[in-house]
Amino acid sequence: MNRINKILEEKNNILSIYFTAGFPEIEDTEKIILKLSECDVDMVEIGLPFSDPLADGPTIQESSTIALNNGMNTKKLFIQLKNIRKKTNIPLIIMGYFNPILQFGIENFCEECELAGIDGLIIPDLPVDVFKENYQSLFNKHKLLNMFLISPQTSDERIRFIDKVSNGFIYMVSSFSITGAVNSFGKNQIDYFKRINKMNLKSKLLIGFGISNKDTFNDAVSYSKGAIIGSAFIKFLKTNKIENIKNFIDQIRG
Amino acid sequence: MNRINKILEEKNNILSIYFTAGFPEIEDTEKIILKLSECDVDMVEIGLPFSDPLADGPTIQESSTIALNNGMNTKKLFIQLKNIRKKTNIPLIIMGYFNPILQFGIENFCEECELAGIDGLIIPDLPVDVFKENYQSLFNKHKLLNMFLISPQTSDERIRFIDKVSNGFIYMVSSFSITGAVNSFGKNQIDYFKRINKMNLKSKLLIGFGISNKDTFNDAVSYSKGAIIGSAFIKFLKTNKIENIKNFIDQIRG
Amino acid sequence: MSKTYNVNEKGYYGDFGGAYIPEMMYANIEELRTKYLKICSEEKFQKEFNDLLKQYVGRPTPLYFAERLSHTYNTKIYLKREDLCHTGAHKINNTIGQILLAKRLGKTRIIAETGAGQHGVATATVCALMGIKCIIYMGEIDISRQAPNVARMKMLGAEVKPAISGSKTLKDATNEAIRDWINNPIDTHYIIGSVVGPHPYPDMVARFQSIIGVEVMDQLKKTEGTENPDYVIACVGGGSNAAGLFYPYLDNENVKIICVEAAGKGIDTGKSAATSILGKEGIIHGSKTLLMQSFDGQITEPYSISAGLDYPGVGPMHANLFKTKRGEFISINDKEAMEWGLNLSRLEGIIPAIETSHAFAVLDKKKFKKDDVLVFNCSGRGDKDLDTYIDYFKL
Amino acid sequence: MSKTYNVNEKGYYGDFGGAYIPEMMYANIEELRTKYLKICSEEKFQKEFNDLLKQYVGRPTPLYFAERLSHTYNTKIYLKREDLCHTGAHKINNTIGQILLAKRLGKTRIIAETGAGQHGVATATVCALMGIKCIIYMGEIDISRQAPNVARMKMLGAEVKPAISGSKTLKDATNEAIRDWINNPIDTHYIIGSVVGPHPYPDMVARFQSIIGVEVMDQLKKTEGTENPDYVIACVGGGSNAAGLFYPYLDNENVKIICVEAAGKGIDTGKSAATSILGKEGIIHGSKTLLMQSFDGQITEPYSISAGLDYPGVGPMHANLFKTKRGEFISINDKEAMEWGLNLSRLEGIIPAIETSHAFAVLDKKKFKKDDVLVFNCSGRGDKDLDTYIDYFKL
Ligand SMILES: Cc1ncc(COP(=O)(O)O)c(C=O)c1O
Ligand SMILES: Cc1ncc(COP(=O)(O)O)c(C=O)c1O
Repeated sequence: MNRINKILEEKNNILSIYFTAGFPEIEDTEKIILKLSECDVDMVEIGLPFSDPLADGPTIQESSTIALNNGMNTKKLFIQLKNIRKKTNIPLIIMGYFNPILQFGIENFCEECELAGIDGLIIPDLPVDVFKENYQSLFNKHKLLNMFLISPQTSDERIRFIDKVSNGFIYMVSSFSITGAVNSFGKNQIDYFKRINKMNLKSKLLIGFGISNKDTFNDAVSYSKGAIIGSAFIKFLKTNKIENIKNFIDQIRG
Repeated sequence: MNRINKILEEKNNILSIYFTAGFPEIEDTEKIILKLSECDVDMVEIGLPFSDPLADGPTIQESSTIALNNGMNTKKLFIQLKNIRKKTNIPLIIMGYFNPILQFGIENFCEECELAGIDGLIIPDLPVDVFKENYQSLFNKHKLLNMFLISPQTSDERIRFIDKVSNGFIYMVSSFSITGAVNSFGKNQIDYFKRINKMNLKSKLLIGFGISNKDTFNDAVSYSKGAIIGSAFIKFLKTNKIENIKNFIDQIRG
Repeated sequence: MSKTYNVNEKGYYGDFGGAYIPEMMYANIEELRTKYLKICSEEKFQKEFNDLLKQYVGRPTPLYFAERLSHTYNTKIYLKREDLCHTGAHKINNTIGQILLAKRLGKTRIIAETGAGQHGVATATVCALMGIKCIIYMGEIDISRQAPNVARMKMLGAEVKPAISGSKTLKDATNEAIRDWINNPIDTHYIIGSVVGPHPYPDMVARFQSIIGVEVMDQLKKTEGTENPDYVIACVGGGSNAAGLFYPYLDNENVKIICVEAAGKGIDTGKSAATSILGKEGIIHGSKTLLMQSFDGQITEPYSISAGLDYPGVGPMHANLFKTKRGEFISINDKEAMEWGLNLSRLEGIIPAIETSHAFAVLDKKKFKKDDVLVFNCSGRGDKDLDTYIDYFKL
Repeated sequence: MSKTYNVNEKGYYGDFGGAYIPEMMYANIEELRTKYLKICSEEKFQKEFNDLLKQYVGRPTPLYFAERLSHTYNTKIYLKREDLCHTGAHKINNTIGQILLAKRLGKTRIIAETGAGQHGVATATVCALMGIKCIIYMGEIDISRQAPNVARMKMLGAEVKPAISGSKTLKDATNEAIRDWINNPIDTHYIIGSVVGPHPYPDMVARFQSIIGVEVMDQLKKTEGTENPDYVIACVGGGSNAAGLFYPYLDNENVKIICVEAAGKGIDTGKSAATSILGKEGIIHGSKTLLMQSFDGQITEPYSISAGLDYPGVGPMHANLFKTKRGEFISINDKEAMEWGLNLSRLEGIIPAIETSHAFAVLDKKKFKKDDVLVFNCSGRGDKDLDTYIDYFKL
């Protein structure tokens, strides 16, 4: 069974951490993943940096620019990941925009993922319909889960469709907000979490976007299997040493 | 007999000098006229300064601006002129644009001219037709001659008309040139002088515009009764004392 | 013939007009006077003129019903969109006409004066179109406050000569242009930019601009069922955009005429260009008309924030409209005009020239009835004035 | 159905197009996709759209026969005068359409990206016209090189937000606008300014712009006796002015299509925006198309002296025209384009936008026959570019 599905079955209050590969330094990818594995973290999303990350906020965009300037690219990332997979069993997800994947060659990309022990992908600008029609069998062949996003705007009908196509978790975008940390959820968001929960989907839900601290994490996991933290972690990395990542995690799990 | 007509009958090689009243200093009008009378000058044209002297070049425009800034105006000029007339018998012509005269009141203006012993007027922007229809009898009443301009563009027919209306001299504009000194006349100008001479007009001709030195003066008077010097004299006044005006005149008369 | 507010055969509008010019200009003016009507009425001229207005200038310009503005002021407001003309103002209607005339007169060199630069650009444009040499006189102050238009004239290949005398604005540029013409009477045609100057200029320019009013009649007929609005309203610098709009309505007293002048910093401040109120009868640039002048007839330096209204005289047609009370004259100060520049931008998405903004300010000065049909001449667009707007509003 | 170069029911032009968008945009795009054709074909919409194009924008724009240019190049050259549109370029045809659509979708807030500022001004204009809040994203570099347009947007009441990421030009402004939309999916409509972005934008914008080509057919019929020129020629940034002109001719292969791209400092200099030559297939701003990118799919920072062509992608319609060879693609460098800005000014009295200048430079690249009828899209006027022209030519 895929590592992601295993975690989803076994655990509650899942904490998934996003960071951008090659940030702050090109060789930090491994250090960060291994450090996260040592802490109370259940899953890692590795951002494949992109020049035009239009679904992300300024924090992640900035980290992507730095990573690209550091020389990060798809080939290099796979080399790093193959090493990393030898040292940890934590579920690994690559989050990347579609264009770099296309240029790498999508079959190539899936093969490399499999070789590197990647468990799943999040490709924000690859719509579920296109995925289903063109790429699902390829992903299946390489034992890759593909995670889809839903937002408060997503219709029930479409959520059901996504749920059907989905074989990993559904990434529930918390708000009308591109990634970026907030302090607490509002009524609209809570209502939305409740609405989705009532739908009794087969897929597990993880909530992302805007989770930054213990409060928002706890809120999120009370309506889902777990939560994803990105911008807040990137911000942490900007001013803290990798050795101290535990402080960040402890403060969330607290 | 009007002083202008007397000179025109009695003399050849007439030298008429133009200057702007109130330039360089407001009280210079008298000094300049008296000085000119003492020299070998036959007629004086007194410029009534105007803000927008569109038939004049930059030298005269500049002198007009200075005169206006010095406080020169129509009333003040007449006060000066009444004094001056007591001291000299030289023919005096006022050259002024039509608007200041209109504002003074044209009847008033003619009356004042008569009282000040002015012999004639040159009003460049009062066309002969308008003059004949509206003002000729008024001028006659006040014993004022009105001098008209002709240019190389003026048709023979119109020259004959002007000649008929004219009771002083005809001011022959030497060239396609607003006032401003030149060094010698070209073939076109000479041809034009010859053409006009052949017309056998009843009016005497004086040539003006562009006369600056002995050569151009001599050329001019060989085709006419005399010549008018303006810009060159103003330029002289800018850098020379009024007492030395004789030097300027001598250099012309040579 | 009944009373008319149009020109008579002698070149006068009532007491105003005529040709008070130095003899050195006589031949040129006389040539124009005797030929302009004949040339302009030739079928070939008409066709060429109308084709260029259509194909090149973009006529007819729309008569746009301004819904939000009408709603705000509870009356019916139409804008005649001269701002959409090629080069951005009504000025080109006249320069197209005059360049065709100049060609027929065999002229190979064009001169013009300009204030806001719109007429300079319009002249440089038609000269480029015809491949004719072009010299534009422009006051030194205007050169600096209308920089975009100076740049445009240069792009178009015209030479821009600064007028450095007097107030260094439109009046002085006009003096310089006249001097140039006196010096170059044979090969040169002088394209005057407004309904000013000696006869036949005011009538000639008014005729070329009359296309504005003629189109309005046609357009209004379609939307309102009548050719006649209750009011025609325009700003007046020299008066050409106003003359163009008013032309077909001059003798139809059911159509009320409003002329809007620039009060500058205020009528009583000595910094104004409100000729009808501050002016007296006199002669300026060859025409008997109203002009701002000192007690002894020196022409006053006018002031307005808009370079195109910064002129101490007014066309003789307008002087007569004022004297006979056929037209109502309203003066608008800099502040009111600037605010209307912003108002029109925000309400209708149209950034007007500052000249044009003056006209709209009438809406705050006068009460109109709900059913009144108002036609404003939207004489030009504000692109040339952006710096002034931005500075003024600290945008 | 026979082969078509127009969009298919799935939103593709051949291999290009589609909607590669984050789920957060899905609801908005889907709403558009399912409603745009229906809304746009409603009689009331059509009437409102056409009335505004006529009364407000000033359509039809002339199809001007450029006599001196034709004579110089010994071929028949027509200019479709989009430069005469209100706000100075073709961009407003699209914004008028989209604002009417946005109103029908109940949106109360408009966002847009802009490069040259023309689309920003056109958007700010229609928002002012309708009284709707407007936010414009513009690259920081473009803000400084297109200052007059920034000033105009502010006059019109729009908020101009600088995009400070990446190359700080059009691509980054587009990213920012998309982010805004993701954050404000309910009340906001995003008015994209060219035939780029996810389906249905390319088709929607092309349809709104198709008025250009439709008018040309009608106008050419009157002057040449046929609706079909031999060539239709336009510059291509995103491709909207080109799409508008080509639209009715897409499937008529007797009419040859020429797309002119910006070579910047030269194809091989790394400072270029010639997407068809330098680009590879990929995804940009939600569309599968040709785009300039590194070997590993990072989008390249493009370069052109003209802000409106400074985009690393091209619309999917054009990518397909290129791949199928239906269109000929020619790239023109900065110098050639700038010189054509001056050429057109001096030969025809029309100062073109620098974007537009690129199109005309084709005349020096390709020999046309004496009887060939060429229609150039004169997509915009050069007022916004005066500073660049003046600097470049030291005028
Ligand atoms: C847009 C605009 N409106 C009005 C004027 C004033 O001139 P006129 O009164 O001749 O229309 C100008 C002059 O430059 C102008 O540019
Ligand atoms: C005048 C003009 N032409 C062309 C373009 C390029 O855009 P498109 O290729 O969408 O027509 C622009 C863009 O701003 C423009 O302003």
